[in-house]
Amino acid sequence: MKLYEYQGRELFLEAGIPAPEGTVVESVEAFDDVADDLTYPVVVKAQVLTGGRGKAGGIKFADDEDEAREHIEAILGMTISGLTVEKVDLVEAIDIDKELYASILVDRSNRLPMVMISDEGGVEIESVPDEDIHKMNVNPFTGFNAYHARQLTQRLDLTKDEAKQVGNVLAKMYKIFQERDCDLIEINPLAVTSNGEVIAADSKVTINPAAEFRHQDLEGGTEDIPPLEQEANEKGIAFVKLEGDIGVIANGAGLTMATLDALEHYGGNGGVFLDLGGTDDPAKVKTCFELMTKAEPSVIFLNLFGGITKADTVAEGVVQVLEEEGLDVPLVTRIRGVNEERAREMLQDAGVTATQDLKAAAKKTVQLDKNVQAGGGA
Amino acid sequence: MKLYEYQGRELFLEAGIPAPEGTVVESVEAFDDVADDLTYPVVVKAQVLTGGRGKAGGIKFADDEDEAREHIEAILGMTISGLTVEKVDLVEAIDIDKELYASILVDRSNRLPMVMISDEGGVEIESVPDEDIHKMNVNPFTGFNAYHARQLTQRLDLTKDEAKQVGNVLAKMYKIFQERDCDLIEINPLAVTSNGEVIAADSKVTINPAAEFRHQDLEGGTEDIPPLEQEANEKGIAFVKLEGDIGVIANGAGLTMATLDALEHYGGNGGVFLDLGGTDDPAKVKTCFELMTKAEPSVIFLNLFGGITKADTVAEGVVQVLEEEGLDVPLVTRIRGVNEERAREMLQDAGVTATQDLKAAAKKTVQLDKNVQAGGGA
Amino acid sequence: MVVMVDEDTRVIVQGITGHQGQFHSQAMMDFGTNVVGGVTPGKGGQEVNGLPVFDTVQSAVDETNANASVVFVPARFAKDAAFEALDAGIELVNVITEHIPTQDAMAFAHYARYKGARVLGPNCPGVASPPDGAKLGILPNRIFEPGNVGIVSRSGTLTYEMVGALTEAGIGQSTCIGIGGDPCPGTTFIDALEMFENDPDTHEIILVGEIGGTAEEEAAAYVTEHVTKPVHAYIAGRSAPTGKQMGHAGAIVTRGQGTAESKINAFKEAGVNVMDFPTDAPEYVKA
Amino acid sequence: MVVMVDEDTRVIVQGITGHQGQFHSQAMMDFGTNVVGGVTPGKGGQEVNGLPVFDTVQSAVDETNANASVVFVPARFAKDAAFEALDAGIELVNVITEHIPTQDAMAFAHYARYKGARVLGPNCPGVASPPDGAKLGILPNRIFEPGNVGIVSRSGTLTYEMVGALTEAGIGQSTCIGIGGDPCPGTTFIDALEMFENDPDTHEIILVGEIGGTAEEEAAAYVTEHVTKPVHAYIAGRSAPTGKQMGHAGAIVTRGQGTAESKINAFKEAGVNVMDFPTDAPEYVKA
Repeated sequence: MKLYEYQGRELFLEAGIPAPEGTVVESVEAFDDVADDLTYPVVVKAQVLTGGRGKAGGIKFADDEDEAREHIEAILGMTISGLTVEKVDLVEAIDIDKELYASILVDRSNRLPMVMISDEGGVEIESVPDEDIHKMNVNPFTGFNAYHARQLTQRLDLTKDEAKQVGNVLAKMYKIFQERDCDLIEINPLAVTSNGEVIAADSKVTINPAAEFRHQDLEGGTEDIPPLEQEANEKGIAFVKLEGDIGVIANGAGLTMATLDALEHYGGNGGVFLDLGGTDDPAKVKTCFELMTKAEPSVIFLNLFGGITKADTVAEGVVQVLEEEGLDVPLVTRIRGVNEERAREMLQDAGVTATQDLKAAAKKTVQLDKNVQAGGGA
Repeated sequence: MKLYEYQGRELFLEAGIPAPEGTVVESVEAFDDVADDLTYPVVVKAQVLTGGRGKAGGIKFADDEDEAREHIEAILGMTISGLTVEKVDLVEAIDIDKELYASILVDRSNRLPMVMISDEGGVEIESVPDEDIHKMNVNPFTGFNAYHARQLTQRLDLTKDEAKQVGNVLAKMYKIFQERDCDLIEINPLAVTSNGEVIAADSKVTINPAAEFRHQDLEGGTEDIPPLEQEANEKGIAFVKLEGDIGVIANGAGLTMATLDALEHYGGNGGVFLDLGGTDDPAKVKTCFELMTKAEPSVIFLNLFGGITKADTVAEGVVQVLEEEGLDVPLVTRIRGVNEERAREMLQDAGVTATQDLKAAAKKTVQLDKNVQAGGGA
Repeated sequence: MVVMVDEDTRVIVQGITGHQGQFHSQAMMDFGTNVVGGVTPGKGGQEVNGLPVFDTVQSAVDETNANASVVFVPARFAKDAAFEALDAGIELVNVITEHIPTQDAMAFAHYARYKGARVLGPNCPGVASPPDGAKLGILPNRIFEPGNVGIVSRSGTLTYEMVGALTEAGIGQSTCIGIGGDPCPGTTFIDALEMFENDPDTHEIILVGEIGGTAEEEAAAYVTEHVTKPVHAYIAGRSAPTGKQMGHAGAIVTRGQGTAESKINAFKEAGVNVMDFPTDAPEYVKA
Repeated sequence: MVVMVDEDTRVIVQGITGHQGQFHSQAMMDFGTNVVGGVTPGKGGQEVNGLPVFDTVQSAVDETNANASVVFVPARFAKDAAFEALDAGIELVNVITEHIPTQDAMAFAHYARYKGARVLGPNCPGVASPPDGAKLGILPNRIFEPGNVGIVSRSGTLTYEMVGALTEAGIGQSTCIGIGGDPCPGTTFIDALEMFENDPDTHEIILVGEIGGTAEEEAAAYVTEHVTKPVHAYIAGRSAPTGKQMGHAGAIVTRGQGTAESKINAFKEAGVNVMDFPTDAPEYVKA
């Protein structure tokens, strides 16, 4: 779950990280109600869960109320990276002298939180040379200590007082990171104002999805997830919409990826990643096919390896789908594992291609897709 | 630093550990001001930093205001284990069904906090057989978790709900233990009321002396420390008043103890443990002799091993003491280590017995003490 | 050297009274595993599949001398279960549960290191040693065959697929380790490579990776420096787009990091054979 | 086997610009120790006794390849200093500082265990290995003589006294370890006994204990089970009353536990010779 900038800002202020005061409005009318209370100039900032707001015109400086209103009118409803702006944050303008970058993320290599800091803030961190980014792991057994701050700030071009303030911000970021189960907490820019104050001028906070149950007070923003993915996720099914046309259903994330890779190998393009998972219930198979059908694939490729899940149980679900609702698109199946012969028989009896050979099935699927693309149908 | 029972109770209530409401008064007049607001019956509890209050008559039950006043009059000013009662705590009486014991202390063997719990509360824990006390370490890296509570409570004769409440109390005790740098936190009895509520009916909390700088909001009770020890402690000198008559000054706690042991070996009794510590400053030696003189020893035994501290520097301090103020009691010195010959010469020149032989010096000291005890003087 | 499990592994199942715990405790015993009991708080004294159930891991260890544990408890209780097992002296804690908060997973992985113990998982199928008839977790019994190929994998079904293909081709396995698809696994590729390299019964190694993170690149570097046995690899997710989490919590290409291309190149540079299809494994292994 | 320090020990001093740091960094070098630098935040770039001063332990390790550290920083900063050293990969952290909060001492002792490193102290004089000309801490240089007696002690001056007596009697020492007088030392008697038992250069062992805790009783049990070399012990505090802290934070008899009598009896049962006077050591050691 990603938090909007203003939500992150609120977490920062709660934790004692200096950040500008701000007001969130969702309409020009709402702005008019508060316009008198604001101190101008203000910055009008589109609240969307994506980067590149600045370039897209989603961040504007306003000297007075009228100018602010103009910008709010322009920004609300704007589309940035496919997302519609529904809220703007009006924050006090700060006089920035230096822009730093600070973040904490999960370092998968060391399986520890990692703090990153750089002099080169205000730009995408990917564009900053590695030697200008200073990194340090923080062990949860020690927490963030004074030496972390010393070591991280020692190579930055800061006054002693600024370094102290930055250390303080990092310590509080770490506290939020831990207490809020963050996957990422990023401040870019971490601004040093012309009078030497260190202020979080932006916020990017991602809560670990598996830990959301511990943070139900945070109403996270919905990310850029297509409705179909969201529907699948709510049903506990891993579903990803891709660029191509072929719908893949397999059991296990690794096998599903491998199946998409096999299609690509033969020149096909996956359109849906759908992990059936482990199941003993034909009804779940039905649900998966319903979701898949909504994605309007050109062909469906079911690749199954029966381990704990029995292949014939899945086949039973597929047969039910075919009998009860039918399928508008061709279905290719490749079945291995527990009760595979019986499963293949059931499918063949229902008129479905059923093989045990992954490559043959992949080739056939790609061929069928090409036929559809060529307008020939299945 | 030990906390008074009522201070511990306040920490408990802050942390969410159920405890009776209470009011502390230091005089009958103060009681009269609040007497109407109290709910009777109440328990009148002497606030002293020692055990055995009950037996000494420091805990009394009062059915009404008049009875409470009588008890307060009796208890205030009472002496318990040498301590004068200056405050009483008036707490709501609770209907106790079972008395448990719960504590967390520093387990030196494993260098970890250890939680102890027992069915056999309400008595001195030392009198409870070991098999009735259930113990478990808590690692600071994991903190106190549900399994600690399960494992500790599983052998207690409690209902499921009571066990859950006890687990909750233990978790909060651990939180206090950690956050407040406790050496000990003890609830005895941890009462189960007749309607199944678990309540901390007493409190014993000791803050680690070295960590007091982190807890300056806690005005700990002064323990039963003789004024002279307190004076020494404030000067950073380890000083312990003992039962006997011989004053021992040595450098290092181990050596000071060993010196007292040597005296005991020859039939003498130490009266003062004074650790000179490491010093380069004759003035510190003077301070030590001043403190020692106030303790009115029969003989003073200075046992010195010059390691980093130079023996002649200490001797210089001793000579100054003798020249400037003199000593009313005999002084025996035993000097080894850096510049020992020079130190012994300086002392001998000042008329002081100075040897390098620990046993001879100890024997001589004991002999001198016996002379004094026999009324013969030095 | 024993790779994680053998006939001296005495296993308890945490969450044994649940559906998964019941089913898989039996399946593990069917494989030959020495399952000695189970733990479900509040259900001590019951029996499951003839095994005693205890209220706490400590009681289970005291009574059965267990040294390994398989955790099936729900995600929000998994950290408690793993810490409990480690504090009770369990040496190998296999966490099957998925959707465990990343910080919980990091905490018990590091606590295991402190304890001198090992966590396998979370979100993993477990480990099976067919020659020893010992298995922890949920890997399907019938696909295995005793032999000399060591397999380590981030993916469950994909591994079963590969093991199935090997067995069908008459190629047996020494040990098969599923490290799990989460970003912070308790046991890593490198841990497994080290064990396989030191295990005289493992002659060749198959590594199954996928997109996300840099564990495969680190494994490739480790192979270059420390592994003398032949290593074959398969990487899933070559066709996966950036920024999309492909099922597993760990399978996501972010900020240009974690691409299949990078992993495949790293393995090729390390002299590791990289397969195009998971079913090709029998063609790569000499056996 | 090396007991803690030898000529390969490369030492940094944390708090080197303070009075103690300056004095003892020189004294350690005079003993022969390979002191390679020091750390004082904010004073990086300075020099003390010809040694480079760094702002952080990591910088010091990067530049000097230090593997041991002596901590002289004030008590309230000692936990930070110890964690910093351990995180920078220092393998032996000798904390001299006294009056460190017990929970801080516990935390860094256990963090060292997690890191596979060792803490010696807090509130301790350090360790000296006369045959190797290597010393950490504040033990006085001149009392030592190379030889084959290993000494481990909870008390500083008492140890100097004993070492001085041995040296005077012509009996040299292999290694002398001051574990410190706090209740939760990073290195224990048992750790030291294990090292001495495994050290071919240590022929006999002297243990100096005192009242408080049960470390001596545990050491006695360890001697019975694991130590084949002759062990001699001295226990301070036989005449100390219950409930009084005798100088050291750890030297207190509480609730009937930690008496000298209990410790002396435990040692006698373990076949350990118990001395009456610390100056008697030369009479007990064969040399």
